[in-house]
Amino acid sequence: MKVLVCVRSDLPAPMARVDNIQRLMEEWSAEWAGVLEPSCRSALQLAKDLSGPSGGFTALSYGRGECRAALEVARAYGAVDAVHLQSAEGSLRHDGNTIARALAAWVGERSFDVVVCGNSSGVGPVPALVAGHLGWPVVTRVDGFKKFLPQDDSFRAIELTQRLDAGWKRQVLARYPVVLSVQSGFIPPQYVSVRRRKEAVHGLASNVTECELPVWTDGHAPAVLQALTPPKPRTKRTAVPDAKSSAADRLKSLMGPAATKKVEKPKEDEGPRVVEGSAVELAEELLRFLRKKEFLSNS
Amino acid sequence: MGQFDMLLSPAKIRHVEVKNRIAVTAHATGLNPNSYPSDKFIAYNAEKARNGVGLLMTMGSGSVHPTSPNSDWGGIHNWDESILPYLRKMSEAIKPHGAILMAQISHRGRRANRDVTWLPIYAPSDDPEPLHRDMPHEIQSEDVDWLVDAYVQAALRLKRGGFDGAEISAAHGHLIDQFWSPISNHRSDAYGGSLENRMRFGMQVIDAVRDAVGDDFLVGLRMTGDELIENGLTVEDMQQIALKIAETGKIDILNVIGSIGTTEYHQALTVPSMNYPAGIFTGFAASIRATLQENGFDIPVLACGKIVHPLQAETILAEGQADFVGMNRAIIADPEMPQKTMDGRIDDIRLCMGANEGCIGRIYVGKPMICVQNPVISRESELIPWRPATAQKRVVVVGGGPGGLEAARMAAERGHQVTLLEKSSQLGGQIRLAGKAPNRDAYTQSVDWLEGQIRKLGIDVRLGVNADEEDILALQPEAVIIATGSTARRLHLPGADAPFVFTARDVLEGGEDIGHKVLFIDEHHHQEGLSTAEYLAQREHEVTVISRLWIVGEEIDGTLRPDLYARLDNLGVVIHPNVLAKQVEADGSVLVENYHSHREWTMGPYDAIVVAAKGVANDGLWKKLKGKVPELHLIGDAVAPRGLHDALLEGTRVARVV
Amino acid sequence: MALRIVLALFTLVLAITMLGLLIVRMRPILRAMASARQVVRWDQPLYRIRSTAAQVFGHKRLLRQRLSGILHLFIFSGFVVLLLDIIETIGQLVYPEFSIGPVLGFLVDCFVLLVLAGVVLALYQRKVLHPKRFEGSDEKDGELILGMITLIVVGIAIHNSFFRLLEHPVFGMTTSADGHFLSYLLDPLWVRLGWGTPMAASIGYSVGYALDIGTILWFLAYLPTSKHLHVFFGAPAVFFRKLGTPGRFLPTATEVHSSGDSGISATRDMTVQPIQSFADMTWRDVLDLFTCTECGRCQDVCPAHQAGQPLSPKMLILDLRDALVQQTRGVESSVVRSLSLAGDVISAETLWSCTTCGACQEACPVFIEHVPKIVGLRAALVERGEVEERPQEVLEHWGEERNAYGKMPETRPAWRNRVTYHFKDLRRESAEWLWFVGDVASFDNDLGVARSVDAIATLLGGAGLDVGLLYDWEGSSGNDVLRMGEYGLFEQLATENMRAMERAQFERVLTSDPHSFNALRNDYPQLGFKKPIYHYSQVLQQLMTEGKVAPTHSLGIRATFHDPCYLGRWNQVFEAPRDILRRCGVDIVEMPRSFANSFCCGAGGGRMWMNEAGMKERPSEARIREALELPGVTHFVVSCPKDMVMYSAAVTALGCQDRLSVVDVGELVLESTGWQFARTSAS
Amino acid sequence: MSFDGAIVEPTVLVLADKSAGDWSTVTLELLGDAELLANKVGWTVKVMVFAAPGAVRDEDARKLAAHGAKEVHVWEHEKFGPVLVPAQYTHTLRSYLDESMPRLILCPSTPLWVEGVAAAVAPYGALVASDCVSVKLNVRSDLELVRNYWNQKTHATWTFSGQRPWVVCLHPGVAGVGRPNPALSAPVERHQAIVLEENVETLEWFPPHPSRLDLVEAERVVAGGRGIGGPEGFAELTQLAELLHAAVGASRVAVDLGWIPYSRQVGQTGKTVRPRLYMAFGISGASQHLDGMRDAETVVAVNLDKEAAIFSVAELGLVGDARAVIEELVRLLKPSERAEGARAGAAAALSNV
Repeated sequence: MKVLVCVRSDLPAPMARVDNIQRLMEEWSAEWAGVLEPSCRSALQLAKDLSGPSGGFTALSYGRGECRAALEVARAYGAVDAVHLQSAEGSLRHDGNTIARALAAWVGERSFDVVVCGNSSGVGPVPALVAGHLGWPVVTRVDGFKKFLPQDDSFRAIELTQRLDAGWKRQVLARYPVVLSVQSGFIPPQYVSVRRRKEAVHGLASNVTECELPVWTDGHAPAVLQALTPPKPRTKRTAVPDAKSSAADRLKSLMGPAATKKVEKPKEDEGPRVVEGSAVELAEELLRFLRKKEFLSNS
Repeated sequence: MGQFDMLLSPAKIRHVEVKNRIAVTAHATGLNPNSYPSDKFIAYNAEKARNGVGLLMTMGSGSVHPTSPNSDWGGIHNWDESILPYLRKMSEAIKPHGAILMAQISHRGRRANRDVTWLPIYAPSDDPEPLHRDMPHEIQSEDVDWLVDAYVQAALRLKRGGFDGAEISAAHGHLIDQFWSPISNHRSDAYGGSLENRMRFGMQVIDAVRDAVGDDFLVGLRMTGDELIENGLTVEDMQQIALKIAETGKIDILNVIGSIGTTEYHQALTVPSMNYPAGIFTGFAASIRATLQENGFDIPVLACGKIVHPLQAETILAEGQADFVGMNRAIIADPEMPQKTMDGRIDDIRLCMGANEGCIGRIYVGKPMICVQNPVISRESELIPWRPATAQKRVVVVGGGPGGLEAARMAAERGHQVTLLEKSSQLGGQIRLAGKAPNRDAYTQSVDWLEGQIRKLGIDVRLGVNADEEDILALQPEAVIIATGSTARRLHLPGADAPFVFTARDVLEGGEDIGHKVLFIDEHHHQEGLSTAEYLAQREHEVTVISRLWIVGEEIDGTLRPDLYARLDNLGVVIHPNVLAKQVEADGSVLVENYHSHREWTMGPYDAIVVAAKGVANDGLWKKLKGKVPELHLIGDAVAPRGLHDALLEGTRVARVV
Repeated sequence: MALRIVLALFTLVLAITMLGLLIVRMRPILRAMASARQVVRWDQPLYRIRSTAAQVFGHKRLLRQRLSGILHLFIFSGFVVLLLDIIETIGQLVYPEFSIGPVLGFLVDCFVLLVLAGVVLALYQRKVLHPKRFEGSDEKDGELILGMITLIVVGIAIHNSFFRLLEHPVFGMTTSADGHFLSYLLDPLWVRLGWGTPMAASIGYSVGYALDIGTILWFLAYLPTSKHLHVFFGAPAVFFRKLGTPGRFLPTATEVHSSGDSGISATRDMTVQPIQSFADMTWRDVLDLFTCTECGRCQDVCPAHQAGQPLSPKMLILDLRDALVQQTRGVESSVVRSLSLAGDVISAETLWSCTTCGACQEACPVFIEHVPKIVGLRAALVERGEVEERPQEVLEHWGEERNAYGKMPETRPAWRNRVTYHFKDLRRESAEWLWFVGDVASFDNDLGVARSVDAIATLLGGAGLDVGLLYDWEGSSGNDVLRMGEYGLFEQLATENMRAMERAQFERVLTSDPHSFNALRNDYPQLGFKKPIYHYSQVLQQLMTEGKVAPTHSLGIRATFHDPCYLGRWNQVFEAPRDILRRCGVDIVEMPRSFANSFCCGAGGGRMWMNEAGMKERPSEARIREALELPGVTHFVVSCPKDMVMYSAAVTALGCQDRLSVVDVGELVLESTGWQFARTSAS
Repeated sequence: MSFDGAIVEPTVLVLADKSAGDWSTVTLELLGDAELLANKVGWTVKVMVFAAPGAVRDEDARKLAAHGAKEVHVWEHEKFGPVLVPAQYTHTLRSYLDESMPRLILCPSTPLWVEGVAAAVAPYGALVASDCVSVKLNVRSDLELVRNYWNQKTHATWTFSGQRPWVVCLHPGVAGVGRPNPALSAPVERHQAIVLEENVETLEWFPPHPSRLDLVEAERVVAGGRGIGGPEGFAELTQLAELLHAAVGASRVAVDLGWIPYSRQVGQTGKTVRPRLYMAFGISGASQHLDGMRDAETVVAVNLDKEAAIFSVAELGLVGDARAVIEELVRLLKPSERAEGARAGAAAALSNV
């Protein structure tokens, strides 16, 4: 089985602040090596497991210089080939479509059986877009693989477990060629020691293949990154009193039910609250709270 | 730290970066007797900046013109050049602490009080302000220029004084709001009628101020989110107004509050007390922010109105209801709140309970502000420089009410070895009882905080100890602080010893079988009176209140009284002012008289008579201990039955000298 | 004559066989040592000789456990006597008139009795007392040896007594006074029994002779497969032990000198090697395996073992020894070959249980070095990538953010905001002292840690010490990293710290964390770092001596002091913290386990960041219980931020906050000076 | 308008999510945004639903209409069980796009939709943006999106222009649900979906179980400590977790006592979680535990000790016996027998697939 794993670089988690990212885009993108994006570590582990003790796999990255760290780790995990799709700009400036198209174009010219991609939060579109461009099926959120089936030419497939919504899982039989995506932590990765990293670096200099990232020129305007800003939460459509009702009613709705009720009610407003009572009362209080916070439906 | 990621993150207003989202909005303080920023006022603001407030707005209703004087409530006059040295002094004292400093500029229009400068007051139309009823002069089109110029000059003075920005007030029924609002604008010229016309004056002010101050100075606008008054502006109107203002590109931050200061009720509502839900107005800020964002405007919005807890503030920010949170009263109650939030010491924060009787309530009646639960506020020079004790003493505090708790806390902070004796099974004294009255539960936060601090300090607290002279001497104290509080006072009326006559404290303590039909004699005039009446009414009693005063519950804070009246009315409570009880008859009827004419008549009969009156000092123990211990102090109600603030103040004062 | 010839022949044949066997059995062991990595331990030869003498003849460490020390001394002394006896016995075989003289003869018999007494005591200990430390030891081996010793000394008594009966009739000698007083007691017995005839005495003599010399020879051949190899290896093990501060992990220049390379950095990689196979061990490590006496003292003091974790230092050594023996015996089945030392022979759980506290090494009478082996084996796991999820995350944080907590490096000095004293910025200014704060003190949100850092800062500030910080230039010292076996990462961290310290201008280093103290003091110098390093307790002691920190009132409390492993045992700093406590008027009550025998809190060697599932009792809680036993002690004094974290948690877990408070030395000093934190306001 | 020959319809297609009985909050949030955009430029809001036959009733569709849907298309197939799989709807979506290409597709930014929709739209060269916070049309009628980057620590503004179809995946919970207008209605069309499983074939289904749910990614965690009294307490806690669709976590003490495996430990020496809801039962809140969960959005704690540190981070603190409260909760939340039967039936149906 020929396995390709797509890796990319990232900022160390505590550094992921907007000022660092902006600096990264403007100042360091050529030299900055980055660290391996965590889900790619799981992807590498899966690629390693899939290709078995004897077989090697290929690691592919894209962008400017920032993927050096990712390729180093890939080598330390046992990637025999390290390929880097070079682009004039850092990978941050590309949208998922451009990247997916470029990866698919590169993969399409070669004969891989399995392409493994990391997908940090499970909502990155790139792995699925790559599959879509290649016309391959995609198995997302893989969290383990069971066994190889006899690899005769007529039936080439692997058994995988896939995570679904709401805690469901399924086991699937996936035929090659196929794109797999993993989230970080789904496949527990091995530790790569500094020494192993360093040895991989020695090997890397001579082993990385640089390719030009194909630019998507089909006459359509691309997606453009306009700005990176600190988070500015969007305003929720909060329920404010209906402007059409009378002032007294508007006020009443602001006051909540407590204003008109005769019996005293514990206040439910000021931050943390500690309540005492019997187990039944507490349980009911808790359910009320969960409903208020929309963790439970009101039925 | 992740808990307050948004609250503590920096944000930009125009060209200026603010270090966090904690804001203090401009508010009155009553601290400026000459209407120039006093040293006390500057220190008060600097303390906020030092404790980490990011955006500090000051000078509530800072007046731009002599036709809108402020000295009746200790406000600032930004009328002429004479204020400049004070402004510079202020910015020099505050800005080094890293806060962004803005000040409010406003003309109060018909809300102004003529009897300071004895100039006529001005308004869009000749309707008087319902609150004080002074007749205004209708603004003529030729008046607009000098009015606008007053705003401009005031803003320029701020700029020259080293401030980062000015906030134009268009809230609280001030002049710009008066033009906007159909309740005060009945004009038919270019300044009345359509929304565009009604907005014209405000737009002229905004344009002129921005043109004058240039691009490197912040200009904010304070506005209501809904006037919440019949025929007034609604949130939909305000969304439109906000959009039109945003389109000018001249305003850098919108500060959204609710209500309008036009009636007693609405004036109270602008500073929502413990009677209102926390964050009552943030929905308005959110609606306006959403409208702005949907239309592509990126102006930061500040929400305010009973934002008391950092977690509450964080939620408001995280849900995108606002970009900044105004936490005035929260920071009055605990100036260190921002710093404690940064340090993650949330349970050390003294939470504002919305009592209002120290801050805004006193300002409305022309007195300088204090904080009912934090005795340090506005006594910074007296109480902040405290010293550790030179010699550790064995201090015994008798009484676990607020005064005793504060005395014990402070004495222990200073290094004394403190023993606190409390008769009942819990700490907090009468405040716990007061908290049982409807809508008064927040009042107990004051003693909750003290109790928490006392536990952290590891003070030896002994509950259920009804200490007598021997008990105390057995502890070999070097100092004794008596904080034994007060007992309920029974009225000296003929027949008042009948079994159906109760005190308000009897009612709140519960356990008494009180009849259905109740005559409530309010001789307390503070919350213990009417709140106990409400307590009874909530429990289906038929309640009639008599008071010899013509403002029933006169000592209740002006910002808590209107909605208390409203609730009592909803509960069917009948209130008779000017009525004095003379004699209780055996059948439950009461002989009363008109307090002014002395005309007598009989009310009732009633099933029960409840009397609320000031307490009786409980100082027996103090008298017994006199001369028997090296140091003996008497504080709080045991000196003379008063209130929470007096007890705390005396407690902290005495603990600083033992 | 015939008797002597028969016995001589017997001796000769037996000697050749047994010595042959000895050589055959010893060779693989020696070969294993020869093929192991070299480390040179010839420095300070005179001191080595002196201390070896003290340990071997003085039983310095052995006597820490009274009973077994004494019985061993009895038996051991018998071995010395054995030499005299062999000389005499063999001498008499050649020339019957030979004698060691009456004085020595008297001695021999005295020692025969002593040895017998020792054997009796040993049996009493093994059979009656049966201490837990023997669990897992080869008890049969021990008993067999005791039997052999008994045979030998009994043999001595027998042949000596029969020799006297043979002197005149068989050897034709005049009876001499040889000092063997036991013979005077036994001879009448033999005569009474009718064994006084020359024939019977010859038989008796032969039996005694065979018991003595025969057992000795048998013993020799038996030794290489027994724990009693320490008879040979014990003294060399003591002699070739690591000298200098015990806490040093990296080899010194002299230790690696002869490996042929010139520069240290070039050879360091070779000398600190993950132990993947026995070839990766040093010869000293191999020696240790065969020196182990299975006494179990290490197991007795091991915090991991007491906590119910799978580690026993004794079993670790024995399991390694057995694996090595299997390999040397040529059991070269592919199964044995494919077993990895770390993982198969010694399980990963066992290896990760170690807190690297060093109590085992401290207890070991033959100076076995357990910790380097455990760390070397951990390193093998690390290189293979077999690290548990949680520590893996922490290692990655160390690699990326240079702290265990995964916080932004810039936030390292954030604790500083709590104190008013201004520390110089060594990135720009120079100062006399560098305060190397360490990870835990900088980042942990434990309230006690914050309190203690504040106290130290206030004291340093108040004393007017010229102190600077490295701010974000500081990274984890790597002490735990090195001991988790991630050598490459340690090197990376140490190099970066040293580069920062080279760029900064300061005279000496002050550390508040014994772990950083250890790394900077002992391991960094091997990489070329030269500045003097102090623990803050030493600095406070000095400041108090100079009167710059002056207690104004006596605290008058009873407290116990916990020696941190990396301050006490590994660096021999015991007195400074105690001295300053006494100066503050603290009445120190020592716990039963104190000074070098201190008991680890359980956080060292990276344990702080590992899974604690399955622990019967956390070491920290056991320690707190120990302190609770002390009458009237109200304070548990620590001098290490990790201790603060662990013991605060333990006190909470045991619910004894009101009886015992965990405080830092610095806090108490501060309290006694009456200096206050600059509190900002009263509200 | 046309795109590479295909006709681009002036519509916004909203992919509706109906996994847990009712429309998910994000579906209604999407409709709010769709309506806002559509009103601006005169597009039609169409809703597409994938569901098992009969799972979407007409009154369900009415609710969508009340939030702004103009047409509701329900694609049904027996293989759409209680949980939808991305690959199952890809073909249907692709064949729908072949016929009618909307200008904009809006879907929830969850793995279910992002990966399935991306695979379907890739051949059309669509511009795809996931993890979006807001979406609006700017003055040039280009699409302006704000996206979450790095765990919501950064926002990025992107613009989409040109003729290619646009796909925007909206982060759940940021927009909020607007006020419904019950007067509105929309026609419902039902279609037969196409499910192809030739390349990826399901062998076995595993229903959710609290002890298998990944703690780190769980939206809700119920955790137990010493206060729940033993392994039996954890059995009950697991039951509660099942009812609340939460993962089970534990404090270090509980793990040390062997009541639950280490993999469930939350804290400095365990896992660091950041769920939307964290419920701590009988956990006192040692700092080492708080370290692992202080980033949870909403914390609820039940503990006997009023002074427990956990209450300092809890939005709601309940002082009482954790075990008893758990029992009560399980009793109150347990669905009636009938609902239980339906649930079992659904599971059985799935295992037959």
